[in-house]
Amino acid sequence: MNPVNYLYLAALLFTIGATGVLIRRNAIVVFMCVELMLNACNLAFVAFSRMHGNLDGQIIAFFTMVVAAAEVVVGLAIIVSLFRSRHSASVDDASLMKL
Amino acid sequence: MSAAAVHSLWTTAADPMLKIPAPKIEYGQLSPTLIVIGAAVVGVLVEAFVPRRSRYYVQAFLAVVALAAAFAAVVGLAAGGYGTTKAHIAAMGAISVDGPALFLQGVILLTGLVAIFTFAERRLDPEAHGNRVDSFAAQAASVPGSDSEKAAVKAGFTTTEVFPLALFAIGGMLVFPSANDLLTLFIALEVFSLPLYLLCALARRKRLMSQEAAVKYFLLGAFASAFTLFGIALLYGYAGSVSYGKIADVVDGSVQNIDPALADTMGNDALLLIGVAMVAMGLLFKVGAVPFHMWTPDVYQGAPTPVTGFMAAATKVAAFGALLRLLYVVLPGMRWDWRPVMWGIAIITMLGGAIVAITQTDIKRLLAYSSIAHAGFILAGVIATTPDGISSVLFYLGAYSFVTVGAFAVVTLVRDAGGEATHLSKWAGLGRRSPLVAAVFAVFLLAFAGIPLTSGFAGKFAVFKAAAEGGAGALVVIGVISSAIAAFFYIRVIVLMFFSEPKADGPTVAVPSPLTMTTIGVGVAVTVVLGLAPQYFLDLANQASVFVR
Amino acid sequence: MSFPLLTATAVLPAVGAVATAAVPAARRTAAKWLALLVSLATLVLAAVVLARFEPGGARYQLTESHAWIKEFGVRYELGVDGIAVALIALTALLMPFVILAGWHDADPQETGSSRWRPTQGFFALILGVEAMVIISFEATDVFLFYIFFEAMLIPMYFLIGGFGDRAHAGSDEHAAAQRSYAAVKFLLYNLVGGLIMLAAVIGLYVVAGNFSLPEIVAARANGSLHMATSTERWLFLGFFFAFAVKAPLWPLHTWLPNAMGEATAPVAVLITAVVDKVGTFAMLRFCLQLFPEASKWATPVILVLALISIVYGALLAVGQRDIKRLVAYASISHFGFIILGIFAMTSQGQSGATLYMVNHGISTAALMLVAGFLISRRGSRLIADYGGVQKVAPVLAGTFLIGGLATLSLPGLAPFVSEFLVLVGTFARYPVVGIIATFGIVLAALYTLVLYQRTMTGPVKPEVSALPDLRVRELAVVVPLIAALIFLGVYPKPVTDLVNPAVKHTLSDVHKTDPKPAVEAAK
Amino acid sequence: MENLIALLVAAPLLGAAVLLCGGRRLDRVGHLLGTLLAAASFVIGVVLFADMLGKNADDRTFTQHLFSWIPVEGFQADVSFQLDQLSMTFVLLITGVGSLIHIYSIGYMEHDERRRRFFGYLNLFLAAMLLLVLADNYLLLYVGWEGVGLASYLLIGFWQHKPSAATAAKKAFLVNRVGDMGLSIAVMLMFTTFGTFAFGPVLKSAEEHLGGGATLTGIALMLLLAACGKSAQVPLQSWLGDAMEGPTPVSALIHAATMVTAGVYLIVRSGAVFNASPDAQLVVVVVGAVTLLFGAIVGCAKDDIKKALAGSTMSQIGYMVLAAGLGPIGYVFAIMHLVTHGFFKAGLFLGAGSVMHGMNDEVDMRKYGALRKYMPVTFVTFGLGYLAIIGFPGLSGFFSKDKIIEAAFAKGGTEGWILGSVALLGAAITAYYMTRVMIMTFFGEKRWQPDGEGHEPHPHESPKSMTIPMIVLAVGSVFAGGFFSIGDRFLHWLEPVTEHSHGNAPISATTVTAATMVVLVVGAGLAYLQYGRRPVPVVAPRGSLLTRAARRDLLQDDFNHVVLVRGGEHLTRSLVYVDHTLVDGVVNGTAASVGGLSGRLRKLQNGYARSYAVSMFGGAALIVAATLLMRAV
Repeated sequence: MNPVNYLYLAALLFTIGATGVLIRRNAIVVFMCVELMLNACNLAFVAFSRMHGNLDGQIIAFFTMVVAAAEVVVGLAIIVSLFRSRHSASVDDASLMKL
Repeated sequence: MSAAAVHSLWTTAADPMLKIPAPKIEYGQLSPTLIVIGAAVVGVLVEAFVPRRSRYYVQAFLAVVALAAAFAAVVGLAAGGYGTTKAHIAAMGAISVDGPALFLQGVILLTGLVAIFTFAERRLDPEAHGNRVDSFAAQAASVPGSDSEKAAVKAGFTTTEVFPLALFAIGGMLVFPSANDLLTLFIALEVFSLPLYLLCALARRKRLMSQEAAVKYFLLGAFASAFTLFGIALLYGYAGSVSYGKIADVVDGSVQNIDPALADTMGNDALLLIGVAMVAMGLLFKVGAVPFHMWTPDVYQGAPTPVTGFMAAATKVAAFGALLRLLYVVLPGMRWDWRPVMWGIAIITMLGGAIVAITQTDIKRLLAYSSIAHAGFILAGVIATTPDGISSVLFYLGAYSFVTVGAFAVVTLVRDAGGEATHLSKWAGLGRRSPLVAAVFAVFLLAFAGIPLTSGFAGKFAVFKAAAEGGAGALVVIGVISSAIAAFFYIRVIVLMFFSEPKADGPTVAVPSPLTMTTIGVGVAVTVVLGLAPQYFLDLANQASVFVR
Repeated sequence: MSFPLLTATAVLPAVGAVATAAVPAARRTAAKWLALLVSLATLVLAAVVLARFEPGGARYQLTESHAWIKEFGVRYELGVDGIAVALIALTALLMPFVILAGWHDADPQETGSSRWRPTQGFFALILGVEAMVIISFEATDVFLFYIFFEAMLIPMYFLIGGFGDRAHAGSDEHAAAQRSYAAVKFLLYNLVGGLIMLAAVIGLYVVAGNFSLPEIVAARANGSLHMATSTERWLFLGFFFAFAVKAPLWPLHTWLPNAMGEATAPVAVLITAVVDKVGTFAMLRFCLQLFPEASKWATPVILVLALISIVYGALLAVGQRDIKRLVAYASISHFGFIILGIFAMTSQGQSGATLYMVNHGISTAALMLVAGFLISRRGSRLIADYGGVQKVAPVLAGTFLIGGLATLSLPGLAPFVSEFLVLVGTFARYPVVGIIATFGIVLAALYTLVLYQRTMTGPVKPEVSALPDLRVRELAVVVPLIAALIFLGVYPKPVTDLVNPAVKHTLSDVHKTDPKPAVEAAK
Repeated sequence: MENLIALLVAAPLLGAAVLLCGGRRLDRVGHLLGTLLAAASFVIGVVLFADMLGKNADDRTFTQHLFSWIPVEGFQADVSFQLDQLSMTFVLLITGVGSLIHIYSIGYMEHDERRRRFFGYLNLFLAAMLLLVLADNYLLLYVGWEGVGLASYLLIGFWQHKPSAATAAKKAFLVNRVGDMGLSIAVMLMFTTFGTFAFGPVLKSAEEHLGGGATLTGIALMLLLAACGKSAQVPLQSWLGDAMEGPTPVSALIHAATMVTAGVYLIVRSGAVFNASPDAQLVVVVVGAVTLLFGAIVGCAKDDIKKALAGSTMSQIGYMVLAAGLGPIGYVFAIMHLVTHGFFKAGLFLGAGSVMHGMNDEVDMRKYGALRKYMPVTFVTFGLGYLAIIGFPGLSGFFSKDKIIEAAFAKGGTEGWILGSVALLGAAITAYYMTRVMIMTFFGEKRWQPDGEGHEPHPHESPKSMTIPMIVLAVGSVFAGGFFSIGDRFLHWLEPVTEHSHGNAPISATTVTAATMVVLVVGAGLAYLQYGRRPVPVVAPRGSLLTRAARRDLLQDDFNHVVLVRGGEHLTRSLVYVDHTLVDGVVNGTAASVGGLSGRLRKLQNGYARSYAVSMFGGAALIVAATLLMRAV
């Protein structure tokens, strides 16, 4: 099967993730959507790697996973602390600062 | 793609030892980064093993020493000619050691150093239970106003983790502008972003706002970096490599692709254009260019002021460094594609920042918008696509970062019962109450406004001149118009400080320790010196204005 | 190399400013005396410049040149021609009187308000302005000029906003609001002008590659530097706009009345008599020399604007109810004359314009300072609040009248010479314009005499019945100025001799020659 | 000898400087010093005169070059003097009458605490007036021209506490400024035409008709405008009446004898220019004729003795201008009438002043009457002046005015007839209003009553210091005319400067004289019938329309008020509004709109992270699209 289709899939996933970021209120979900976008990138990398016949893409995928993990650590820390002090994980509630 | 090719792929994968050569790392040339990262790691260990009482001192000392040493290393490298003649690409093509890299690393390190001083400042807030406190939460994990927090305060906890975090961030920033392939770029981006997200959340006062800032920064930052990453993926798909050099070759068309099987990806301009746009977006997000700027005011306002200062100065430097390298090393071949886009962004950034700033009522938000406007000015220099453009941007970044750190340091001084009094109305009559501080802040504001005899003017002149020479005359005109608009709100603050009556319940100006004094002093000194005799630094920027490729 | 006289002339007041600012708060009087001495010393240096300058000699004399910012092709280049010397002399001459007149303007206890107005700052700022003005008269490097042309806004801004006129109709709050409005208006107006000029300055660099006025002029003359017509026009407009704001030329004038109204009289003098002259001076030195063709191209429009300024300013002066605003509008009218003279492009016009700058400086100083003394006595700026003053304070009234007569350029007083030269110079090339401008002298008489009649004559108002006459300090301010007015009115030759060669140069730059008389007069 | 010329000016100038800067310590001697210096100037004048008489007619022109005043390229203005017969005549008149009036003022201003200043101003006036007549170029003349204007301003407004005085002074200066505009434009025209404005070359060129008729006409008309301003000729006459607010000696010296005649001097001095432009000359005679009647009519209606005299002054100067407009036929007579008028009109004013002095400064003639018993000297001198002005045979006025009327006829053609008859009519009216003044003041019943505070004026003769000058002037007004005319002394004296030509009179001189006599008798008779035969009502009767108009200066002031003053006020007010709302409004408006825009853009920053993400996403889409687009196009 033509690996280009994987690219289309990646793009689709990326778009879904982005849309999720835009429409979901819960910080956790939003964050998960970001993760989805990162994974879409991974898919793209791997697909390209396959097409180009070199390993860079696959290596980058590993890096991305690590980065994603790190982001989870930091992100969850922040979101949780926010949740604990506000008893809500809605990103819309967090709008003290505006204008 | 033929089965044989696939097979060959597998076999290569199966027999790595022959193919993958042992990487050769020029530790000497990477020493600045290594020192800082190393110190950061040590800092983590300090957190683990050194008793709480003495951590602050150890951490602060460690950070200062590390940054100083790293700066010394940068100077050493520059003196060793790595900025000019011996400039080359180190670490297997991951990191480039050249003029712009060293210059920006130097700026970042110095800015970081003076910023660290403000991190370490603990004379501004009144002592809590006999413990000197800094601007960071006693215990970030405890809920604001909760008993655990009170207990933490009583116990005199302090979040000394800020030092290693800052060091990590600086480490990432050092790599960011010198990254020579997209992967390193991305990693560096994350390495300096993540600690910043955390630092934003650590304010001692107004913790809700601080956390909110962190969340916003984090989510939007992650969102942006996802775009960047996808852009990288596309570029990789376009060029078959993430190394700047290789991509550039493909862009220039100097490599004809061999394998017709790859025709639909390799050298596919759609991939290139979309990828570039997305990567650029990630960087523009970091520099706070319209329309990717909206995080800036909220985060600047919510974050602890020392962090804001650090972020506003260092992040911009690093991000613009990376942007320059991307546009000048990777994409000179397609500047006719990106220049118009950058034009548009520069224009809306200059105007947008300046105009919205007019109606701001919070000094930190005001400075945030001013930083957006300045991003626009710098972009004008970036667009020049001439050596002068590079040097002018470098100079501007150097000048701007010190003014910024200094300005935010002054903001930390003006306090009332609720901590820093950042609402502009509180600043009324400050000049009457404490002339010196007001005068210093006025100097910074005038520098922001680009009044002659300040570094701001020299920088602005440099970038506008470069832009004009680069054929962007219209951009210069819009630039001067928006700096006229910008002048208005800087002046407004000065009017407020000097010409309006002090409020009865006005804020007091805390007397800082030598640490903050140094920060402010350095800021003023650099502002004035670069205003009166910029020649030396311009030369420096000039020599440093050649990218290695 | 010889002693850097020009630098010294500019640096001395700068140093003086720093020193004055450094005087401890308690020693207020010491600061005043220090400032006064510094200004006098500067006057001496200016006199030396005047003496060392040979009118017949090279175009730019006492030149100094050092590398400054290679990167921008900027050099620290100083040099003076006759025009610059005259204006430097004017500046240095006026300063001691400004300081003397403002002796008490910044005394906290005498202002009776808790306002933050340290005397030290006031006089330091005045000296700072003097330094910047002088150096911008001296600079022959466009960039150097621009730097100080812009930078001088800041001290002026603080002088206007920080030390307002105490005689104010409204409450303290209202006064403060008015004052900062005036200050901000002043700053923004001039800043916008300056920034637009910055664009032009950059453009000039892109075209010419350096900033040295003599070099660029020479290069343009020998054709080695070509400027496209459109480019030249744009650059000219950029420069001219800034200068027109500073001058100020209608319709860019509205900042002046606010600024002069709200500032204390000495500061108002500083604005109109000294700082604004930089604008007209720069038109003469930079606009005409750098962009001769564009200047000629723009002349018709500029002449019309100048005419409007003359008539409009005069008419508005008639309509004012506030003494200082009246003087401000009168100044607008006078600046119209100056600009008219400059762009008439005749030697009479331009010599007249230069002379006009000097004379207007002195006459406005005389009128404005006396008005300031009057206002400080009665505590009101409104004309309607006065009447019959000459009965109680004849000397004050007399000096005020002389100042007024100078303003309406009565023959025998200095302004007449310059005004007539401007008129003749204009008439020689543009008769109609000249005739219309002549109406200005009637209007000038109108607003001056109306002002005098309403304030000084008629029955004595009870509020003014106790006004003391001029004190010694005030006489020391006014008398020399009046003496200067009379001397320059009777014997302006020294100044004209100083100026004429420079004007010749300028005219040759724009390739213009005086129109010849229609016929050879019979002997 | 020449070098004395500067002293003529210097002496009174010194006086002015000393008296005005001297301060109170000079109060006691100030008036004496001032008089002394005026007299000194007169003496110098006499010495120069004697010296001049010693020379033969052609080299009677003295010049003195002091220094170069305004040298700018082609524009060379010098401070240098020229004293020829014409200037000499004026010098003697100015200094002579001037000194007398100084003396008179010693007495008149005795009780004024600002007498020192008064004398300072008088000296200033003398200096300026002498500068005016001695200058050898038009620009320097201009200095004197405005100088006398200033002096007149200061002196009219001398009693500044009186708003009327202050207003009158301002009015005088402003109206004069309009004239000065003409003079300065004339100078500019000369400069651009001839490259110079010195009398010598300009007049020479005019004689040779260089520069083109149109230009010369232009110059001439501009000079005429100046003359109208200074000499209160229609249409710029309105200030003279109000100028009577000044102390009477001032009215006598400045607004009767000397300054107001400067216009005539200017025209005669520039004779060559006018000769070269008949059109301009026509305008001049018209102005003269009109003013002649205008002033006379106004003079008939005024009850204020000074205003009546002012009207007469206006009309007499009308005669002079008329004469001057006739060209070479008239120049000499214009000047001659100017001199004689200087004597008798000054005398009349001093007389009026003396009357007022005796009547508590009452000026309304209807409150006078029968004063001849109380102040005989004044009566006699005033009477002689009266006879002189109406042109009683043998007295000054008779000769000078008669000559003008002749000259008017001699203009020839219809013009000649019209002008001549106008001049005659003027003579008749002159006789009428002067007789009226005479009768109302000195004859009939005493009509003065106690004033408000109830003290009745006690008319008395004035002190010697006042009467002596009056006597001297009376002598002058009796004999001057005869002295000048016997053997055409004055004609020959002035001819070298102004040249002279006898026109072709359609009617013989004797006829003219006879006609003059007739109209004189008629005019005086009418006045006698109206005022001598029946008592004069203390309150002025309503009078005919013309009378009422004449009382209001023939409504010319009302016209000015409505058109110029009101209009001007409206204009300025609306301009102030425009400046504030429009010019300034644009600026503030721009600022405001930027602010408003800022306020609106600010709303975008709504604090919701998701909307920020939207803008980022949109931005990303935008730049992607843009980049692709860039490649597409």
